[in-house]
Amino acid sequence: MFDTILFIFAALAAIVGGILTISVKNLMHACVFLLLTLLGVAGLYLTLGADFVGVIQLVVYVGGVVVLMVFAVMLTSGSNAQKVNRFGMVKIPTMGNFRTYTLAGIFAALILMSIIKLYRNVFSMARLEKLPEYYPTVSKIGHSLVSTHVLAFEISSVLLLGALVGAAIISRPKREMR
Amino acid sequence: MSTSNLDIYMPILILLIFGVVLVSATLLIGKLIRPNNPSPVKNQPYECGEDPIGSAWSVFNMRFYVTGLIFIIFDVESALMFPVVGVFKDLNDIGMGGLVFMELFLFLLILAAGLAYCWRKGDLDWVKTYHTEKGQE
Amino acid sequence: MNQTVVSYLLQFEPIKKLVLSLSNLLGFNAISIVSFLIFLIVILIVVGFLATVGGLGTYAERKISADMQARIGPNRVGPYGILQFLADGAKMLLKEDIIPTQSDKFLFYVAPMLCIVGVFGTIAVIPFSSGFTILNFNVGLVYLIGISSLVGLGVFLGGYGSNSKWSMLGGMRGASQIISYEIPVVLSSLSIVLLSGGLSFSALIGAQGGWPHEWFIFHNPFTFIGFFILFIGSLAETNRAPFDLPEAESELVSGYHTEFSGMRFGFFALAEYIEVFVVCGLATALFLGGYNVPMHLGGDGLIGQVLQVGSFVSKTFLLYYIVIVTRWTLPRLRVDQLMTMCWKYLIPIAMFNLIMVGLWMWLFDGRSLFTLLFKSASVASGAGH
Amino acid sequence: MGFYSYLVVSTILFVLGIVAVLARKNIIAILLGLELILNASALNFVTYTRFVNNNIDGHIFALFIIIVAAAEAAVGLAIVLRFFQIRETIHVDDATQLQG
Repeated sequence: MFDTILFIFAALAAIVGGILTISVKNLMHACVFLLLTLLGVAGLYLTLGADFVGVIQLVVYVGGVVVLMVFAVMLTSGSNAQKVNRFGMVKIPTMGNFRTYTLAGIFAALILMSIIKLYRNVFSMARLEKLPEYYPTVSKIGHSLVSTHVLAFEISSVLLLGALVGAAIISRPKREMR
Repeated sequence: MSTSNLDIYMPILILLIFGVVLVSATLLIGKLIRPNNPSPVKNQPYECGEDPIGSAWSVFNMRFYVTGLIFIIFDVESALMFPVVGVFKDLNDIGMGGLVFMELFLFLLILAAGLAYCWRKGDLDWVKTYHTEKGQE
Repeated sequence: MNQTVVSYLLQFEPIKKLVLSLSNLLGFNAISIVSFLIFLIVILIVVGFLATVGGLGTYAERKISADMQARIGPNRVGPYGILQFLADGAKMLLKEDIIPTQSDKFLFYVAPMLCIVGVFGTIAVIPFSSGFTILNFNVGLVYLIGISSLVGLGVFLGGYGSNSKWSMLGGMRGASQIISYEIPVVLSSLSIVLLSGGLSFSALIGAQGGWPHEWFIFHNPFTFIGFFILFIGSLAETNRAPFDLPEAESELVSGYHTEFSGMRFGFFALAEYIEVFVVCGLATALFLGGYNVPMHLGGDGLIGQVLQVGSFVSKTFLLYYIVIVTRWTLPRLRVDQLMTMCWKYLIPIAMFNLIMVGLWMWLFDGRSLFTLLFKSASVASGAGH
Repeated sequence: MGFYSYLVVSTILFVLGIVAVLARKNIIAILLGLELILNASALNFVTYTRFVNNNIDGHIFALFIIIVAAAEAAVGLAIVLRFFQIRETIHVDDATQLQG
């Protein structure tokens, strides 16, 4: 019974957070609701028996990505928040208006239809007869990260190095700019 | 007789909801018993008695972002290292310690290179010094 | 795998009988309901205990600082002023709740809540004893690190939501400080994970022993350094002096909670004092043997559990005392010194430590320095005979 | 809970992310939508691992998706901030330099 309760809480957090993320006008509030979504998705991972992925979701997203997003929102807000962009289209710039949401809604409906079409294959896929027991995943993940997936493990460090160097170069203030 | 599997997450959910409820309930109860006499001066942000000029939501210094940037890379790195480090002891017991140590060492070395790069280029300095061609400043 | 306080309590006959009779009464397996009730009761007890610890923490802080500065400190409410924190709590509840007009009302509500939720989330995995840990999660360490990062976000949003320059500066500093110092904490706890081979607190503590020479702090020279890195990082993560830049009284008025009054401020303070307990508990569990009792005194029974709780809590309180004394001993750092210390000293040292602990593990098969010394000594004395 | 309920949740998240990417004009809001999309895909991987083939690969895929998402957020936000420093705006319609 508790699995259902946990699922409902997590799914509600994810979906409500997602809807609010894409609909509120204030970007900082959108980040807070994104946090709610991420916590909900972490809860869904837990109900799926992926305990390690769930807590990594907490560490990386809640502790890292959301903080970074919030920093970026703060660093770009301020002076020209009310300015109209140079096409002079919208009153509150940057957060979308009725027209963009309508267009996006139509497009999303199209994508949804194609996804449902794709899911027809998924639904006919052979599934496990009996759901496996929950088991601790972290040692299995560790073993496969040093044996089967060792290349991905090492290359991800190169990816992170590239991201670090690239982002540091991009965000470094230019000398003449002060 | 033991608890079924997902029941172990009960305390986490209870505690999170408890935190939310505690804050909301206390603020709600407090609303009933505390005084409420707002005045325009009282509701100003505190700036040592001066009238505040402008909003505080202005553009901040970029270096906070650089800190966050380096942080997130290392955070992800540690997140990836947790399972590998967790099985190090098991693999060491069956004689694979050297291999795993080498993998870990390589992984850390590549990231240490990133840290060294940022250090060398001055991204870790809080007070940035800009070297001009003439060597001034 | 995941032991909980419920699975510990279910060893006892009366509770088993209760579950069985309740199942017969209701017609279905009542284990979930019983475990929910047990969890609720235990959580209420633990939260009450930690709230008292937090409250007494404010009292201890004022009393110890008074002692160090040859003052008397709080002495009116109750014997030796020990009930001062209750008076403070009542006062905070009765204070007017001032929300500045320019501020962001939503964030003003969310920020204290994030701090409280982040700290309460960590309570679930604090290892008080082998039986009375609420949840011995098999990735407990990562969970603790992850959920406690909500506090940093709460600090930042509190500073941002106030729309006051002081708060903004404090929140900015707080967030960047908390996230920066998370790295050395994680790296030095990784070296302990390396030695113990598990991410749950029972594995981390079970790899240590009751006597000091079996603790991980004295396992080898690198873990000895690692303890201090973790402790410094924990101080910085909880915004304690000498790292209390986010709320630096003498420069930023009161930092990120300048605009918060009454109970909202109270939540920030409560979260901070409970978090100090949590990080001291983390340091105890990782390096100081956790709940281990020397010679396994008391066995696995209820007495043993009480002794284990005593062992854990007394070590944690010792660290808590050190944290408070540190606050009143050291001057505050500057921001650039803070960042230099984190990125140029602690993180390289912690990475070096991690590699060296891995090397130690590989070369000596995870035997501690004392084991090696005893062995060589016994070999030498054996050769002497 | 069943297989379908997870798929429904992840589909909703994915569509919400698509809507955010298309409807919002703020680059950071678009990045928030991207995070939703990445989360939905990672959730699908873990769901398949649990219900279709019980091996650990789905978890590893989710792990790497999270990692790549973090790296993407770091670099993306750095670009946004640089763009903001140059053009003083984060409106996506103002990013027209590459038009030639």
